Amino acid sequence: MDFDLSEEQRLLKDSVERLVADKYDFESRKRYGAEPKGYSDGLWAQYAELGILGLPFAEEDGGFGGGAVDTMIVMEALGRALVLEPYLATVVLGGGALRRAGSAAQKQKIIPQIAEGSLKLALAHAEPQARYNLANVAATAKRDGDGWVLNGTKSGVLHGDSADLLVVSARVSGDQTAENGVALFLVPADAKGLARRGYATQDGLRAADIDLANVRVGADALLGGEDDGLAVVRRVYDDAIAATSAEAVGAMQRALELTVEYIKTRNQFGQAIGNFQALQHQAVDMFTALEQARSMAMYATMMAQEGDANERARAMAATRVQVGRSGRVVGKNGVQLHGGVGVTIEFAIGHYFKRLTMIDAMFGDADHHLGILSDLGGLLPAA
Amino acid sequence: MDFDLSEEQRLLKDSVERLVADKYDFESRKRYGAEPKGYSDGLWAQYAELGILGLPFAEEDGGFGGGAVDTMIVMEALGRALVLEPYLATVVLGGGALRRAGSAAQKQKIIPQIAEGSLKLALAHAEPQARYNLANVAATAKRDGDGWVLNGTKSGVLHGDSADLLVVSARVSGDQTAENGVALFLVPADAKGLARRGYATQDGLRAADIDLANVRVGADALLGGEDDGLAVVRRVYDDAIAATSAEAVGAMQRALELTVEYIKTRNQFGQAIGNFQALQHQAVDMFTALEQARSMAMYATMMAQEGDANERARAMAATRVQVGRSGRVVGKNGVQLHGGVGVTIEFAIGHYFKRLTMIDAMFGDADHHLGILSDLGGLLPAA
Amino acid sequence: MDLSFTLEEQAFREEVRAFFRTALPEQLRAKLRAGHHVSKEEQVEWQRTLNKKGWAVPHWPVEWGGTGWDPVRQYIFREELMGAPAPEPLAFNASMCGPVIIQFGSEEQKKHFLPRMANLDDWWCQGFSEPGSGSDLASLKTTARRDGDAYVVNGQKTWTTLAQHADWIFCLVRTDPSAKPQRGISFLLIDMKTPGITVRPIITIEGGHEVNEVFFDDVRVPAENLVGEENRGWDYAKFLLGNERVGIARVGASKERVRRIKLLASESRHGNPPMIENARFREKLAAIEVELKALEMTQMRVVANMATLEGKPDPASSILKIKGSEIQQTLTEMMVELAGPEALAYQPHGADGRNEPAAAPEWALTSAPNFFNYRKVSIYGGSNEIQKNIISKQVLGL
Amino acid sequence: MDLSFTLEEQAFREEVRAFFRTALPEQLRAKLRAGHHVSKEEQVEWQRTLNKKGWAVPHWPVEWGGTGWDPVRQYIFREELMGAPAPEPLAFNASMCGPVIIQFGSEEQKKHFLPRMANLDDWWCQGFSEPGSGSDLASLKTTARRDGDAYVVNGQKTWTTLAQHADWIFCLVRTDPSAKPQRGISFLLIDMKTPGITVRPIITIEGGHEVNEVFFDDVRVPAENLVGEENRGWDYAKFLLGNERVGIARVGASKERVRRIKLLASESRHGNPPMIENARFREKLAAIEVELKALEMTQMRVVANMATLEGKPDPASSILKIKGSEIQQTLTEMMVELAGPEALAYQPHGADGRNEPAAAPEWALTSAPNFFNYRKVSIYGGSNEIQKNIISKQVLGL
Repeated sequence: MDFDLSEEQRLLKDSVERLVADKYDFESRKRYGAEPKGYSDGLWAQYAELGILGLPFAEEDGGFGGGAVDTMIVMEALGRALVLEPYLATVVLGGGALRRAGSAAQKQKIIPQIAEGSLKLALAHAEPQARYNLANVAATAKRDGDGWVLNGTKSGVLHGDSADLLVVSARVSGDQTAENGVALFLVPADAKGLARRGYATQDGLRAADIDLANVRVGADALLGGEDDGLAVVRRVYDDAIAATSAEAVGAMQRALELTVEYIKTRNQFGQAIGNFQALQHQAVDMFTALEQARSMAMYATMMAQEGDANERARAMAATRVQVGRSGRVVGKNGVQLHGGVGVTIEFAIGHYFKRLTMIDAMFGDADHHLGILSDLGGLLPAA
Repeated sequence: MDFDLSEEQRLLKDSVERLVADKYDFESRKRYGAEPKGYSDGLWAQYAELGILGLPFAEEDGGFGGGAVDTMIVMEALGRALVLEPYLATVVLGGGALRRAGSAAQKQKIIPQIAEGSLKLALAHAEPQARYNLANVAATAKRDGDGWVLNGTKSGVLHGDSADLLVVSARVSGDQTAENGVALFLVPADAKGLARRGYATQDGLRAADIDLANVRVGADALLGGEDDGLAVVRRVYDDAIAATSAEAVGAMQRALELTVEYIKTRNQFGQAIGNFQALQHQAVDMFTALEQARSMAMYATMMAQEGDANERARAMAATRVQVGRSGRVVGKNGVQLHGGVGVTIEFAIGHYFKRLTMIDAMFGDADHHLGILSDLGGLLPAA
Repeated sequence: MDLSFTLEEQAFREEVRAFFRTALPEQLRAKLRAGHHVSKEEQVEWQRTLNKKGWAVPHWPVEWGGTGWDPVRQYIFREELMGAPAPEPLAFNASMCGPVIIQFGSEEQKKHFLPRMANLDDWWCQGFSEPGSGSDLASLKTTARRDGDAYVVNGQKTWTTLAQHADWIFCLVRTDPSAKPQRGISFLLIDMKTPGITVRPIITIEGGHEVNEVFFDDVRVPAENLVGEENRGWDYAKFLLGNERVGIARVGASKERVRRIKLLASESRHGNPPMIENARFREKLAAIEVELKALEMTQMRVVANMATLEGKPDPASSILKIKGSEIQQTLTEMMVELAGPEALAYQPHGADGRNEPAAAPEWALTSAPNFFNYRKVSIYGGSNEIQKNIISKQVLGL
Repeated sequence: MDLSFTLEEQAFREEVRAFFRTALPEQLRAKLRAGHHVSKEEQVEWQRTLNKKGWAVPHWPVEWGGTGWDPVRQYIFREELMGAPAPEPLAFNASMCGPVIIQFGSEEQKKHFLPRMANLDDWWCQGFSEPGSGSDLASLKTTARRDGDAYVVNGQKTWTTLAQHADWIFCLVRTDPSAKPQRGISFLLIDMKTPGITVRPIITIEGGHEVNEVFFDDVRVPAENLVGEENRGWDYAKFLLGNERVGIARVGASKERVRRIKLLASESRHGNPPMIENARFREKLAAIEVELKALEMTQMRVVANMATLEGKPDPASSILKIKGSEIQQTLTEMMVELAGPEALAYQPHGADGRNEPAAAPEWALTSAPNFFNYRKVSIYGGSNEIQKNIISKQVLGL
């Protein structure tokens, strides 16, 4: 056991943190959000330059061979600044599916483009009826000669509106909620029959609902096997849980800092409100929540590499519970300690609160995962 | 709607409060607890004198015709002093069964003795296997000529060790958890074949486990019908929920007073610890919990008179949830604010904490009742 | 003591309910149920409907349009109004400025303003808070200097709810800068059309425009618009804030939300099991119902106690604010949980170029904005921390 | 960064576990699992078993009987010890007085006391708290007046855990009444058999005798029993309290409790469905498991950080105290819930004349006493409020 970062990891951490510190203050973020895509393509190019877009991919595929800890480092730094760019969508979600299921040819074609920043991905898996049940896939893929025809509706596809290439899950066989029979396909965003409705999300990022009406793709669009797409999606979602947990930790850390700064300077009744013990203890509760979440983000990072799906599922559910709950404590207390200005759009704290809330809603909220964990028997054996 | 007490009620309240204020300080309580029965027979005689032992019984049966509000008033006052005497066991539980199910002859024979303080009752219903399921009755009653033969085990019978007369539930027919087929019997405590093991309870009161081995009683021992004893027990338990909620409110009120007094006088870091805002807010949380519980104790008192069993069940479950949770807040914060001395037997606060905890454990804890309430669909209709 | 409603009270409830059933436009009810705000026009129209019925300002003296109802009937009326759900009468008119004018205003002020308030001919807003004064209201800095038959007002107010609709604003202004903070304050009525007033919107985190900043730059206010005596404004403000307490529990509104959540949670969506079948969700809701029932009883106790206290606010009423806001906030949070991933899309004004319509239903799309927005309820009207300080000092004597 | 245990660390864990499997008497394990305290004799015997193995005081320098394990191995050892569950080495010897003597004691003190401490030949107790000084330790009043080659001690200590068993007490005493509170304090070792010492039991709410008052009436203590320098005792006490922090999370003990609750909750009692089938109970337990796992990771981070901090306590370790005590308390509360009505009977020393045996099982009968008793864990060792003050000041800079 060793909590120290390697030399490379420390360098990575420093450089990403420096980039967002230089380029991603609150006012800049507003400007990026107002750009046509809802984020900054200029920053995206700088991420490429920094090497973080190709980070988790194998070197032989054109990536940089980073591991889960590297992703954790990047996501935490991006979380601090509430970064708007589609890092999660492209590198962790879409890229993750490619990395875990793609053929050598597929990877070697696409990954260099991701790494250089010229291609963005999204993972189009969730459907309106599925809620948080990953197995609920109604979209269909039917063989059509050499290729496939896809039909169905995907919803809440993160950064699906500006992605160039979509990883789409569709059912090849089996009932709507069967564990087997789901396949993944690489579908160009401009494919005929594919319609996207893009919208802002509550946290100022973007998503899209996507309709597939007889979308034809070739045989080489199939990503992985015809039957095991869902296993890939589960694995990628687990990666995403680890990644967004780190992002949430970065956001919580910054939210705490902003709050402490604020109550140190805001005066009421002739003194800084940070002198009031009841407010101090609320800030301490934020700190405790943050550190407990940080611990679980590390745990998830470690467990994302666990091969046993059941063990991994317990760990990820546990992480979501802690990170979700901590996020609420940090978000709510942060706003409350800011008082009136905390509920205005002009202060950063509210944006942290919103992002933390949406991270919780994204892959199943804390209580949902508490149910999963308890149904899996919790973390410890009875004895 | 009218929250005012009648003139009689105000007099009752004043006189009971005065009695416990005069006779039931913390040191006296210790002495009473050391008496052979674990409470004071001298005080019991004074309760009789005050008229509270016959309070809820009809005047024609030898009682004083009081209502649920009167019982609430008495229980709250007794709760303030953590009274040890078997008022709940005799008047509310045993007496309640008699009042609700007894024949005129039974009532007119027994109630005057209760009222004058010469006869104590207990309700022997719960059994070791039942947990909080009132319908789980394994004790049996078999016809034997004109009379009955009782067999079985009763557990946690409140003040069962010093009661003169026991109201015993036993199954005449049906499966062990059937709603019908349970009857109630009046069984003298010295009946042949009846063995009691008395013990102190965690809160310094008393209870007993009772074995019935071929206990013979006459036909006149049957209290109510052969089939509907459980309905009577349910009704009596509802009365007991209202009564113990009032008792809990009295206890919480006193616990809050003790705590506020303590933190006003205890000095640390050169000032009264009651000056620290974090501690003030904990005391405020106690106050809020108390007032919310008081509201629900009133609600339960009102709803104890509700004829619709389903409506009554919702109300009682809701009351238990609030009173149980409030009791925990008041008990825990009270001890915490006392610091070290709060966990010693020499300070009253710990005894309040223990009694509040045991009231919660007695008829189903707060979470158990939350489950009941939610299964009944909550309090409000969907719309 | 009899805690049940009398037959007369029950009949009264039926009468109120029947009136709302016919008089309240269905689309207005639906809008409120979906979690939307009502427009100014809808608010005005509804208020006039109430006024025609004679129910515009039930708690005012009969002389000025009140109904003469006892506290229990007023309580029932409010309950039914929030439960309908119908728009609540504009608090600035009915519960804040109106009572102050009734109690402390001149005869001319009463005759001129009160009927217009009741009919919502004038829309009022409140000029108390300032950027530097949050919970510490008495530190306000906006000045009113006497100049002939007028006051000249300079300064800035903030958190001014719906100032964008307002015809008038009632303000606390400093008329004696040399006096102790609470002593030099006066209560002034200002026409929003007066030159020198600028209103600037404050956008709240969910993107809504409810509150504003109001700037005063040499605004001349006729001296006859002073309420009561000069430099006594702090007393009037305390009277006003005391009146605010009972309504703040918003029990009726929370009951409506509980019923609504139950309905939505009972529906099977897309063939999935209804959320209400999830024991955790069901018990969480039941737990709030318990708190809410307790709060309702607590509120009734405070109402019943009002007669005894003769107008002084019951310090225990701080509980109403604390618990009421906690319950409201938890209910908005449960709506987000109910919406699940469908809470994600931000759809501020329906679709525009950058925001195409998302597939989620209306109630799900408003769930997160309401959750965000409702953080305000534990902050405004004296934050919950301030309420705890009040209880600590005034009730517990700490 | 590699958060998994190395193969060597895993092998070490197996070695420890195997030793406990054979060396720990089964009835001792059973006693701890049932929630009982161990007797003095059992504690001593177990400590000597550990000492024979060379594991009595793992964290001490090798020279004085330590093992030379790195923090991770020490952590694993503690985890396994608590998880067994086995009696923990007496903290007053191993974690408190021992390290102080090692760091600040004279060579004579080290040679005489340390081996006896490790073998539990001397049972130590702690004389810090006084009736007037709870969280405000520096306000202590017990005096030690120099008189020839001895100190004469007068005063009273309280909350003295297991003083009834103790051979020695380490005390903070005031040697310079004129200095600032923290400056005039010395650290003194006192033989409990010295004339003038009286021990009076304090009975805790559940009826147990764990703590005591200790009175000093002209107690003569040889001057050689002073640790370090006169009037520097406060520094040594701070060093001691800093050492205490990591252990206080008690993660291993809580893990053992979770497993135990799961086992008990998985059993069908009297033919009823096991409690674990109740979703609410199961999820409540899962929620604690999450907190506990997070705390375990937090603790490991603090442990890993210890090297960097070079002996200074990590202020973040206050989290360990806060969360650790909350979790322990919640687990005792869940045991009460599990016991249900069977938590009712008070059976202090089995049956006597007034307390005949109740039918409930042992674990149920100890559930409420443990719940009551464990209120102490958020009070002692610096109450949770004090811990929050520490974080607020030292970490957040408020």
